[in-house]
Amino acid sequence: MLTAPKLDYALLAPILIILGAALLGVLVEAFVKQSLRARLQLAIALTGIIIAFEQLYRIRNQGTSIAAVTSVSIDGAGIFMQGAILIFAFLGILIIADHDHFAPQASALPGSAEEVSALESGKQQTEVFPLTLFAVSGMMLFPIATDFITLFVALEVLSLPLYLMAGLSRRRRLLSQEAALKYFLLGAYSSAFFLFGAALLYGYSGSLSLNGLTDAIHGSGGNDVFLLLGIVFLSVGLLFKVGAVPFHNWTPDVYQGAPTPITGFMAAATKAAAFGATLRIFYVGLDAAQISWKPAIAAVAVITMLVGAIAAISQRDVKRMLAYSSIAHAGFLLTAVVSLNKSALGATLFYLVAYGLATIGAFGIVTLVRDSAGEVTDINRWVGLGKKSPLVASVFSLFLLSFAGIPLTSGFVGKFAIFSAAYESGNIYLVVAGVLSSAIAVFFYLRLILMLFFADATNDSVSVVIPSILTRIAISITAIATIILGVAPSLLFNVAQNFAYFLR
Amino acid sequence: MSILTTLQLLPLIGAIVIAVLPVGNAKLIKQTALGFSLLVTIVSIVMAFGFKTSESALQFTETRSWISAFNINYAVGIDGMALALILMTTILVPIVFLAGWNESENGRWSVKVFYILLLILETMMIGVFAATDVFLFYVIFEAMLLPVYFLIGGYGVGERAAAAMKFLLYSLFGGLLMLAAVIGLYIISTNQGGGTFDIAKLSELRIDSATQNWLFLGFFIAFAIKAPLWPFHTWLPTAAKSATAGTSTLLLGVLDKVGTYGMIRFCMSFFPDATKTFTPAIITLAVISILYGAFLAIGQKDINSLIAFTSISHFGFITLGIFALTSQGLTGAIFYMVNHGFSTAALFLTAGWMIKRRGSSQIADFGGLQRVTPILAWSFFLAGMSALALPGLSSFVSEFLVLLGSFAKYPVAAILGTTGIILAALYVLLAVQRSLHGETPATSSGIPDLNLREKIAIAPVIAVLVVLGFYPKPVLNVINPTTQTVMTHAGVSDPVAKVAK
Amino acid sequence: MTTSTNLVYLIALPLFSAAALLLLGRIADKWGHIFATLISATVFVIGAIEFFAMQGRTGESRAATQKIFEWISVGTLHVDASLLLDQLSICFVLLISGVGTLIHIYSIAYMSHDHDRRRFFAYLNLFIAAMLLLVLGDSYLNLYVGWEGVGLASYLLIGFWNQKPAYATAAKKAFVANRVGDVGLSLAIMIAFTQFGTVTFAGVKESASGASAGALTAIGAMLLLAAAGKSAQFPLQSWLGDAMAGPTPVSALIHAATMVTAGVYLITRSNFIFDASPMAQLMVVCVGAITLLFGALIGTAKDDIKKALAASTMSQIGYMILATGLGPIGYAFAIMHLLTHGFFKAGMFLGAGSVMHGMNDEVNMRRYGAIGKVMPITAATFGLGYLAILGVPPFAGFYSKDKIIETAFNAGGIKGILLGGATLLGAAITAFYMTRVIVLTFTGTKRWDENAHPHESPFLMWAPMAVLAVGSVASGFLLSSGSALVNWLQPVVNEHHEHHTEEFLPPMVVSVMALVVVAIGVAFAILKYRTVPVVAPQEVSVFTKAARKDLYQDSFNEAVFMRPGQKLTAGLVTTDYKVIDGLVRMVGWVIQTSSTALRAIQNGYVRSYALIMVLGVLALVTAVWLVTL
Amino acid sequence: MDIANYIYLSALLFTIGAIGVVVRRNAIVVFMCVELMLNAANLAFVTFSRVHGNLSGQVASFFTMVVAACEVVVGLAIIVTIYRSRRSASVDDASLLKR
Repeated sequence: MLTAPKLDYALLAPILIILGAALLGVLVEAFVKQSLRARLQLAIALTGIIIAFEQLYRIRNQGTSIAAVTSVSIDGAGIFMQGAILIFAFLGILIIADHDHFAPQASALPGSAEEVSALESGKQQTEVFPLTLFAVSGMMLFPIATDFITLFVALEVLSLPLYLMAGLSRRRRLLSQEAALKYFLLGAYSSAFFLFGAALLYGYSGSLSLNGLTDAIHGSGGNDVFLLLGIVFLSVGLLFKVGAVPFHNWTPDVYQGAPTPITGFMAAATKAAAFGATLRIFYVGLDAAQISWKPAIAAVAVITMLVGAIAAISQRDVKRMLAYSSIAHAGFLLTAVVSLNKSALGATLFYLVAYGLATIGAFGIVTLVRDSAGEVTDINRWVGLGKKSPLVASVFSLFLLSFAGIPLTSGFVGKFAIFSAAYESGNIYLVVAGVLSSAIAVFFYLRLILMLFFADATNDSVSVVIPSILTRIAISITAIATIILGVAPSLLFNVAQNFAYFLR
Repeated sequence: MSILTTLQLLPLIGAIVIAVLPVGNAKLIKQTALGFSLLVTIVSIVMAFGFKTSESALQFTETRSWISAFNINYAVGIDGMALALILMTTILVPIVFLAGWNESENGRWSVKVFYILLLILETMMIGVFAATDVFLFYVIFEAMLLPVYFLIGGYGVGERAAAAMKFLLYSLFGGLLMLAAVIGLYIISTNQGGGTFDIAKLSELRIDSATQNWLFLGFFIAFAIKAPLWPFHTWLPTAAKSATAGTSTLLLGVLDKVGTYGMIRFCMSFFPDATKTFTPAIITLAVISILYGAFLAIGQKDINSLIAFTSISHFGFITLGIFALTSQGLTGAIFYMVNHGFSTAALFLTAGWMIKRRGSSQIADFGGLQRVTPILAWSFFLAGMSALALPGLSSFVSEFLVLLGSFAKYPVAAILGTTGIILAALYVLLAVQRSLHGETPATSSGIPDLNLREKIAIAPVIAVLVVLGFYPKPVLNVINPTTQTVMTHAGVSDPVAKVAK
Repeated sequence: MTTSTNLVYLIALPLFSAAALLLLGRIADKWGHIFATLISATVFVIGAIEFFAMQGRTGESRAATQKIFEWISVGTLHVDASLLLDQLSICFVLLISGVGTLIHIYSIAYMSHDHDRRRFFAYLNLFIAAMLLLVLGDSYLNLYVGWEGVGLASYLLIGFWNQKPAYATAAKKAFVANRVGDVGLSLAIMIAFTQFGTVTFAGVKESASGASAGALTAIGAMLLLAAAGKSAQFPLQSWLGDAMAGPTPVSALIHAATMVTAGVYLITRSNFIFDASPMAQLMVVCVGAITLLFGALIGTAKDDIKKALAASTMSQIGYMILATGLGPIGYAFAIMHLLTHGFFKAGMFLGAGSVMHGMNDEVNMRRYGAIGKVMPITAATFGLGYLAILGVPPFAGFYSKDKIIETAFNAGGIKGILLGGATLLGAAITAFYMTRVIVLTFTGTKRWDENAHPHESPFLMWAPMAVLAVGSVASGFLLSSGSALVNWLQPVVNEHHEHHTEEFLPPMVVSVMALVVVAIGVAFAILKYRTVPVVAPQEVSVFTKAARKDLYQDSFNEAVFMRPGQKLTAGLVTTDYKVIDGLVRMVGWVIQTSSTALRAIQNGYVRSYALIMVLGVLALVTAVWLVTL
Repeated sequence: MDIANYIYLSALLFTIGAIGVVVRRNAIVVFMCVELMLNAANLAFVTFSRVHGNLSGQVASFFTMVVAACEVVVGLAIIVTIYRSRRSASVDDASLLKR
């Protein structure tokens, strides 16, 4: 008699709770009356996330690799990533809750009568909440998945909602839709590579699981061409998601076109999920073949840091600049992939949290700077903001300083930890490259601060809106965290260090 | 809690207190800031009296775990060198407050921000010399750039934004190289039985020579940018030109000392072999700095950039003394750091008053000030005399010790360095002649002499220069044990006189 | 060695007074000059007491020391702030404080109309303090403090009227030239410390004999450089003429009687170095000989009375320097000439000041003439000084200068003849230009400006002149009778009569020769300046032109040091901006340009992004394939 | 028939798809090329499943099909929206976001 596979629902519960909340959201969108929807959706989303987090906290020490047969591995790194993603989602949703950023009816033609009436009547569709939750569920699955099917499914589950969310912007809808299109086409393109890579690796090892792959490599039982091509193709999918050069081109365009709250959420959470999966694949599945991929990935890391840092310098749009900044950070994080040691894993966990919080905060600030036509992202119009709104400018500068890795901010500790892990693994050249590109990167962060504070505004149409209470909470939390993690990093670092393990 | 921690906390508390004071009441803010800085001065002097010169170990130590994962501690403690530099700092800060009483009022931001930044800076300046954990040192080393960045950019003049940027980029670049080296040291210590950032433990590591060379360079370039050594100096004149007098004083007087301090504290004690390898090259750079800085000072038209270039020359002397690695050279260099702090303070503050009164920093716009503002003129003159190391002023003692100490080992460098004193006479006297002597132009005729507050500010600086010139013994006694420790660690001893009695 | 507790007051009192007068400011205007003068007089009294006390002691115990405090102690270097008053320094103490006091008194009247008289007296006291430190310091480093201290005082006093740009420039020039010399002194100290491990006179003296010839020569050469700077000797002589920008009492005190002779003191004090290094001695005599002729030649063409006297000073110090290079016996004669010169030259300078005082500060001698009639006392005192410098017996110069000429001849061989010849020639030229000064100033016809109403100076001015004139007359005899000074200095300079070489010429012959050449010089001058055009004639020989231009010393310095230096400075300023900062900016430019290029790649076309991804895949494949090869 | 030929075919299909994305302008066609690539992967899965004699590959191909279907839903939604806004399905026209 066939027995059904044993699933450990307690361990899978966080994901299931989020999925449940998402489904509930869909129902709400369909059946609850317009005026209640927004608040209800928000409540469902936040409650779902809190419950999921609580469940996650409860199971934090129950690591096992057979929670769902061999498809997922609930281990330290996985749980930590899931927690981080939940936190990002929570903060992200606080900012997303400000409807002013989203099209009332995404399906309505830009400028059409339909749209105008939706705008006037205040009929706001709130599908963004369930979409976010679906994406979150995919993100939570991605870093714990241990076979290629699960990985692919998770990748798609996290991506597909994001493609849609990128196109939801209320203003500059053409740009937003273009971002969605680009993100979708390129994302699908990269998933195809990922899938083909998975197929090749399956061909090499005869198994879809990472453990099977490792065993095959140890036994050197298959065709090396399949293995090598498989590694490359699989990497393309991952490198695309983390935004590594030369698979980064979508990043600036999508970051710029997508609604800013989405950009912030996406930048933080996707990066965490993608790095979680990348680390697991390379640490668990491909560790044994490191000799063949390490130089290539190291090269990608170096190029990514440099391109991110250099390209950011000539950007004239705040969101694009932050996009390139995120590319540079992907480069730093990739050094951890190459380092292949426990310190690097712990460092990455910390770094992702530090970077993610600052990113959400920074994009949160971007949502506040507006003129009559909506958000203002042209850097030249941010000039002199420090005079108009010292607090907002100071907090934004704080995030920038954290990105730049200035001591006493969380970014510095992350960078320090990553670089020391790289040094420990003997990849000193990566440290040097990292340090040099940091030096370049520092320039544009500081120049932006300089523009905020040391120059006089050229026009007065730009203003900083009074943020909603939720946005205020989100930004405050991220700002405070950025400082606390910089001054007393042990609070999180020790946790990250404890959770820095993969189960095979 | 160590008195060192108290010393660091006091300005910080001051900053917090000021933060809650009403923005409008500039006078109250200034008085509070001055009060706190004076309190710091007093506490530091109390600490100095508790310092035992007989002990060569670190004193007033305190260690608290900070980032346990990396065994990073909040660890402080001072030896003679650190004590001397901390005292210099705590004395200079209230003087800067007093001297630049109104310089915060033409800034981009409020008076309040100015004093908050300065007090935070003071905390860091004390901390950077007190830190005995390399990580802590590094963190402060980098973080203290920010207040200065905002002080230059927010309260400076002219191309202040660009100057602030240049300053910060240069420093951060050096800092990042140092970060790589700090990480390297940490990993090596991990491999040799327990990762640590403790200075004492790190100096006992066994590091192969190739690694030593690279790590040494990482530290050294950072310090060479900080204490600007040719050819890493071009940020300094720009910064000095744009910063307010008080900021320049602290920047050149204290912050840049972290560079030379670091060379002794880190480069030499961590990498004795690399130090030997690089010494000839560094001595060469030092000599180039001495002469180059002096020549450029002669060629400057702006009074602040002139002072900046004199400092480059002086940092050349300090570096020369350090790497000569003799008792006289090292002690001279450390004493030079202290003297240069006061001497530069005198120059910048008096020059600042002149500039403020005249509304221009071009030397050519002055003239005949001695007839109009004798006290100001005298102060500037004495500051200049200190810059050219006139015997009887403390800078002479240190400059002479440096040259004497390096002559025994590097005669050519010492001889070239000595010719620098002719150039020093030229750059000081040219500036003095152009600004103080000659006919008084109509534009300068009505300007007021120093007021009481300014007199009170400059008097202690000049007093220190004169007193230490005649009686340097207390400071030398404090510094000598450090020198001996460094030399013992580096495994060198003084050259023996060829014809001893 | 005796320990004394009074020595510190010699320095502390004037230093205190200087500081007090400067710090008190205008409050002290009323009594500052009196106070400073009293202080100076007190110092003289203390010096005199010490002198008599010293005479009361014998042998080793004559020298007195006082340790004030430990100054610098680092490693093996121990330098105390301690003072040494021995037979040599007491001469200077008395000269400095004595002449100093006289000049203080003189200045009370001379500067009475100056708004800043108090400041002037403060500087004078500062000078006295520094100069006394210079001669009392027991180590080279202490001496160095005084050495630069007097340089500072000299700078301040030359530039006392610095509102005139030329005067300010003169002050700066003096300081810089002195600094060149100071480099020498610094290096000498460094070499000495490296060699002997000490910088005290006693310590170096003890070990000097053991050092290598090269080291000793190096120390000697560096000390000579120092002396040349301070004493305006070749090749650092050019500042002295310009230094006459200072008020005349300053020229008398600092640039004639005391400070400029510090070089002589330094070499005499370092006799143990020079005695052990014939090479260094040779350099010394060469410098002395060149300068004595150089100064004398310049003196023949100067129309500015102070500059003429300054040239004379340079020349006379040349004599002294030359003497110090002649070995043990020379030191005493050098010091003797130094002392007598202190009297007569100071006297003449004060005389010149007195003339200027009466002539509305006119310094051009061609505008003088026949002043002897209206200023008899000035003329008389000046005349006595004149006779002294000429070496007419029994005036002071006769005793001191003849001894130098004699010793020069006795140096032996061709060297002796050359040096002797130079000193004789110098004496002749001295006679010429000093006579010229006398003729142009005091005799002949009136060539005054219409506004000038020359009159005899007040008592406060002529009294010091008179005292100095007495010195010009008597000092030579007093110092040399029974070889008083030679014997007195013997313990310091190690002079031993028995080592004397054969006399080249008997003293009598030398004296006669000297008198003959002096007579020729005098006669020539009298003949030449029977008539004096008010405007200096332009149609003159190349020699005159050269002498008027100070033998092109400034032109030389300008061409060789100043202009190339300025070019170098300008070049470096440009280099700093274009090359060094340029490199930094270039890094920025490269990054900026790459950034722009990267921006261009981001062209907005999905298909192009996809292409880049494909290329990336190919690159990765290649990389992995290459690694696995 | 040699089983390797299936792999070659799969690779060929994948390449065609990959190149198609680069060269075709119509968003729908581009998307179809992506689908072609996914199907190439499916073919490879199934082939390898045969080679290794286990069913994992076949299962994977089912999952792929489902996911591909989802992708179509999302993709078409986006493409249609943008077509309605712009009256053009050319991916080259959507190039406002650049530099």
